[in-house]
Amino acid sequence: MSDSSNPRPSPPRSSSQREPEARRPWQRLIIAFESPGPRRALQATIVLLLIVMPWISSQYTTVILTNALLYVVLCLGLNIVVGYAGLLDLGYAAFFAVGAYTVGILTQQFGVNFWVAIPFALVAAAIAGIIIGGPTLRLRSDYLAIVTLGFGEIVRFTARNLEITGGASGLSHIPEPSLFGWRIDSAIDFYYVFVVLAILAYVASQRLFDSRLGRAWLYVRHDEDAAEAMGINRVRIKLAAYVIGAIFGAIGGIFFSVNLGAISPESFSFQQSVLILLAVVLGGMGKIPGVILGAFIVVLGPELLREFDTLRLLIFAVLLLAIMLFRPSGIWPEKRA
Amino acid sequence: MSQFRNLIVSTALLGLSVSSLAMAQEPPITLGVQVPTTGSEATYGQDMFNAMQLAAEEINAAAGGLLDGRQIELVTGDSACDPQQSVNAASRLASREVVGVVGGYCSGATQPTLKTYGDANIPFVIVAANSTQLIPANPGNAVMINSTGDDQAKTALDFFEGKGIESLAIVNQGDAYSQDLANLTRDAWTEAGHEVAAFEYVNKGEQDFSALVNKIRGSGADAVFWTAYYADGGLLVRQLRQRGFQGTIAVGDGSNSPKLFDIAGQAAEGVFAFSNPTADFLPAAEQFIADYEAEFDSAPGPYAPLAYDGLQLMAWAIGKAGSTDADAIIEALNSADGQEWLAGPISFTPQHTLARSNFVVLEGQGGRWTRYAP
Amino acid sequence: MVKDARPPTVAETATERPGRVRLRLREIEAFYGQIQALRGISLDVHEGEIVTVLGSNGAGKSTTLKTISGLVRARQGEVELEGESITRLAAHEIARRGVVHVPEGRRILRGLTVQENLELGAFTVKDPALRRQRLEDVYARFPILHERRHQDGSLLSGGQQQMLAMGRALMHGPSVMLLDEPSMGLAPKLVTEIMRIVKQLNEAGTTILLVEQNARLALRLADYAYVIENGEIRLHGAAATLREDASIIKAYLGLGEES
Amino acid sequence: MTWYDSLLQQLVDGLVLGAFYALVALGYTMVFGVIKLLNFAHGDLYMTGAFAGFGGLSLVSGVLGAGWLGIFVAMLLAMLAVGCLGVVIERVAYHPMLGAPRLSILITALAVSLVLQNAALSLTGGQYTAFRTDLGFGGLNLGNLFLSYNQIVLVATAGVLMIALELFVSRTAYGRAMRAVAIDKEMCRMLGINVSAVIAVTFFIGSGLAAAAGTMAGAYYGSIWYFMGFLIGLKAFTAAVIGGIGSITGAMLGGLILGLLESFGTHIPFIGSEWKDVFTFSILILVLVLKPTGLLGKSEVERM
Repeated sequence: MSDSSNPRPSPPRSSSQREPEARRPWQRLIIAFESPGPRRALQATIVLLLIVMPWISSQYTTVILTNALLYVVLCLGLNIVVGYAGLLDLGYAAFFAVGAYTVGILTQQFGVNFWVAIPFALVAAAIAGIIIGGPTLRLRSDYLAIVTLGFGEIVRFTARNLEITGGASGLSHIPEPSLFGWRIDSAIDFYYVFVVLAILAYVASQRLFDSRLGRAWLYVRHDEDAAEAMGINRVRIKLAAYVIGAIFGAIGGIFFSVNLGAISPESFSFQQSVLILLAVVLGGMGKIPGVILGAFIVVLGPELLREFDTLRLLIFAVLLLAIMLFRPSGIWPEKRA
Repeated sequence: MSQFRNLIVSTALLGLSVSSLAMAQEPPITLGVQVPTTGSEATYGQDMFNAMQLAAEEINAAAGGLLDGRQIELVTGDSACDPQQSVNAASRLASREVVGVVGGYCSGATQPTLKTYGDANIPFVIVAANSTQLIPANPGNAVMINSTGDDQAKTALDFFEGKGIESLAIVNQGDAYSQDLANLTRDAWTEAGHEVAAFEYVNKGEQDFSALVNKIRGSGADAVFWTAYYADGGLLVRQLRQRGFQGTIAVGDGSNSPKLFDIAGQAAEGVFAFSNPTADFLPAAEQFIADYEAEFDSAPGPYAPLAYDGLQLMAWAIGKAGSTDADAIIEALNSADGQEWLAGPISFTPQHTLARSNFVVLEGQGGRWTRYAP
Repeated sequence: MVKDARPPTVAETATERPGRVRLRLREIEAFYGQIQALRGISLDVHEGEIVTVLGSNGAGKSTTLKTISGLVRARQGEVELEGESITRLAAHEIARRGVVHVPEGRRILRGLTVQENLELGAFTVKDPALRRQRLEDVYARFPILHERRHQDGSLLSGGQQQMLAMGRALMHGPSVMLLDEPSMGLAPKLVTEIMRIVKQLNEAGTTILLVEQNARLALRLADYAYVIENGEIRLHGAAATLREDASIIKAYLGLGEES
Repeated sequence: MTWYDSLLQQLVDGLVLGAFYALVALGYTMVFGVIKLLNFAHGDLYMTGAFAGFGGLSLVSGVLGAGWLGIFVAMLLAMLAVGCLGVVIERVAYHPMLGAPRLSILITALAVSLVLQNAALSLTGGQYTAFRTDLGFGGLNLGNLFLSYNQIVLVATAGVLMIALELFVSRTAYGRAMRAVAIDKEMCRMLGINVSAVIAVTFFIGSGLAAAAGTMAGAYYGSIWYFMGFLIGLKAFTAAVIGGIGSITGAMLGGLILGLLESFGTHIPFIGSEWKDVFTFSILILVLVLKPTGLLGKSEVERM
């Protein structure tokens, strides 16, 4: 045997590896959150805060928070594709669109009940996941990026060009749903709907992370060939990531469409996909609280900077760049990555 | 530095209650202005805001304000011509408990805000946006003081027929406004028994239209109607003429900007535009133009008169209602009785749209728009 | 394997070495992340010598070379070239001072022709006449490379690739050549051929630091030898002395049987 | 027009469009070659180049006029300025990210793109800027085929730039070093090649080419705005991938193919022009699924 078979460790690079355990206050907070006791307490506090929020703040805050919670759902969904399975996706808004349009068309054009329409939307999203995932899974990451981007654009153009999707104007007058006589139509109603969705998405993400499937994704992400040698069917595993991610996206889209009451192709542009991906990577791929943090940053950031008027997006972009430069693995990275 | 303070303040506001602040003696009447102040349409938004500011200042100065001396105060909500952003802006305005909202430029971005204002029951005067898609989405609290796409399609039909056009090519940009206008024109045109030679889309920001121009030339159309905005319209006009298209070219009211001449250059000579009333062609606007130029050091843009009227109309309705009660103001708005405003008389159809067509036809001559008389 | 705390040092001061010191390592410590790869390596290479570093898999031989050429940063210690410290120079600056590393596996640049690979070796040579001269010299020494000069370098056979790698280093006009496992993966006949070339290069005036797993071969070629184990120098001495000490060979080099 | 003339016209127009795509795609591909990064900010460098060219032209038009001579000088100035900007971006944003997770680098590139776009937005107020030149509308009428002088100059300029690049890369020591760095950085360092400098030069050239395309597009089409880089960035990216990302000839080929596809895509019978981009993207996906490395890309097994 020659020297070349040595496990060749990567050259020492980041100084952070050698850095002793950091003890800055926020890092201590993060460490605290990693242990079960304080985590429970923190979770409870956050849920409580979410519940009382609309009563102590303005409608504007409620609308913005609703938006942030929508992004939490979307980001957790994309996180399954990108963070768990390691598949780059630049067209995630397509799934979001599939969910929104399926419900929009069925309820508004065919008068189907909202709750009946949901399963159709989920199936449609799953099929979209298979269509996008199927032929592309053997591609290299960069190519995967552009293929997903292409699919995303195709979905948007299709929505713009078809009659049934309402063309560029999109669909309006999507009826508000009601649940056991409760008509969901005010901003606060939708806020609570999204609180529930975000919590469900959180729980589902956590469960998936701990599941057999979650471990399989981990193996595939780290070493595809080795994973295959261990009997993991990598194509199936990756497809599962796409399909589950698609369903998360569709759920976001379903409720997005009834919340806004109107949808148009512009809401599902490439920029939308980028924004969602941005949130995931910014927060910390694969790390659920990190991803949630990222979702809040991309939604609240530009809003908080609203006072700067035309400069706000520039400031946001510069801050973003700074975060990536100083914390390249995201603000709250996944340790085992 | 003060911007930084604003940031901190707004951060604090986000977490706390917004409403309990600033309860002075004679509280001002806060009106929301929903226009794009960022994004590609920011020029128009700024122009519209200027005109409204002028109107507010006049009211505040002349009559000492409204309702026994309450001053009008304007708050902007940047729609950025984007649906989601404008909903955020609208709910922000709603949260600040504005008495009414004036504005609305991009139809696509205005449409979803109708629900926001409807839910909050805020009177809304839509000054520029005129897609017919807005009509069914209006819960009743909004009025449109610009003529709608239907009126423009009718103007276009009359114009092209007057020119003896037989075969028309219609090009839009795949957004709500231009697609709506294109569809309406196509329907009106075919209904009148004429032929649509080509019905085409281009992407916003796409610079090269050579393939499209070839197709139009190959289709045998003797006129082209561009239904979208001036920026890409300028490029299309230019490339059509460069490629030797000899027929009539007309553009919709999204392209009636003087900037079309900057972009299209020589090629814009002899191009026709359908336009809402711009200040240059309004007999009553001389004073307005002078005031506007004195205050903002530039000429009023195409939507300035409508924006000015919009704010005046809102103030008039508040005065007529005698209070800031939303229902009373909405009722007052809808009762507008054909009184003469800067841009002409305003009264509304049962659909809350302007009861007359205000479209005029302009022709590009000597690098500027002139009134076209057939 | 014998694991003495204090290894025999019989060979340590056995010989006087000729020439000035060209390259000197002093107490080098190097890490891969948290793992220490080198623990206080000190060695000298004198002008005109072939010095070999021997040791088993993972002992730290290649790391030693990489530390010299700047690919791996020494956390402690100094690398000196002609008495001047090069420890903190960037890899390409070290190469510009004439230290040329011929890495294990040859690392022929795929997609570039044989000639392009050679010309890249002379990247730092500004004088075009000198470049041409060197190219001719290399082609004279390795006619096969001249024959294949327009082929993709990575499509050559293993032996030819090794020649190309050494030729590329010669284009540079090296003051010290660091040779990492030149015999790796080659048929015995080719190994002999390569070793003959190494000897020739040395005789033509190139100072060589040779890392080899084939200790018997290396000792036959070298003037002086160091034995590394676990990132430490266990033993050093004139190659001839080590070659003849059967116990040392058995103990450290695991070459009881012919390899 | 007969179908034959029309076909020929399509071909000519497609080549003009393709020349732009190719110039921009080259930058993508070169940068990808040396640091394996999809530089999402590249389209914005094209936009910046258009504004730099605009500034350059207003600087020199007093002396040289706003004809092609002035435009060429403005273009060179823009190439220089944006080339330097590219180097700065690499130093500030990408260099510190070496060794970071690949997606993070990608997001950094997106962030750079946002910074450039929004900086331009703030400076221009989002308005379209008219790029005024003295270029005429003249051209050659060959039967029904129309070829404007501007198109000819444009394609010739793009051609010269591409040939110059090809010669630089294949014939000079620095070009060889650039290819070598794309293959094996560590080996290059062992050979005394200053890898950082080569990467900087690559960014300089790639950004410079984007600026050249931007200036020419501004002058040819007559208007520029802050968001003009987005669409062409996407298209050029597509072109680079179709050609085989990392391959310089591939980028040129990909650009031309995409230009032709779009030109003909507008004329597919029975399908309206609104489906043109769906058509383009479908071809892209088809190419990638059937031949994942693109037309001229090297097969390379690599996974994330």
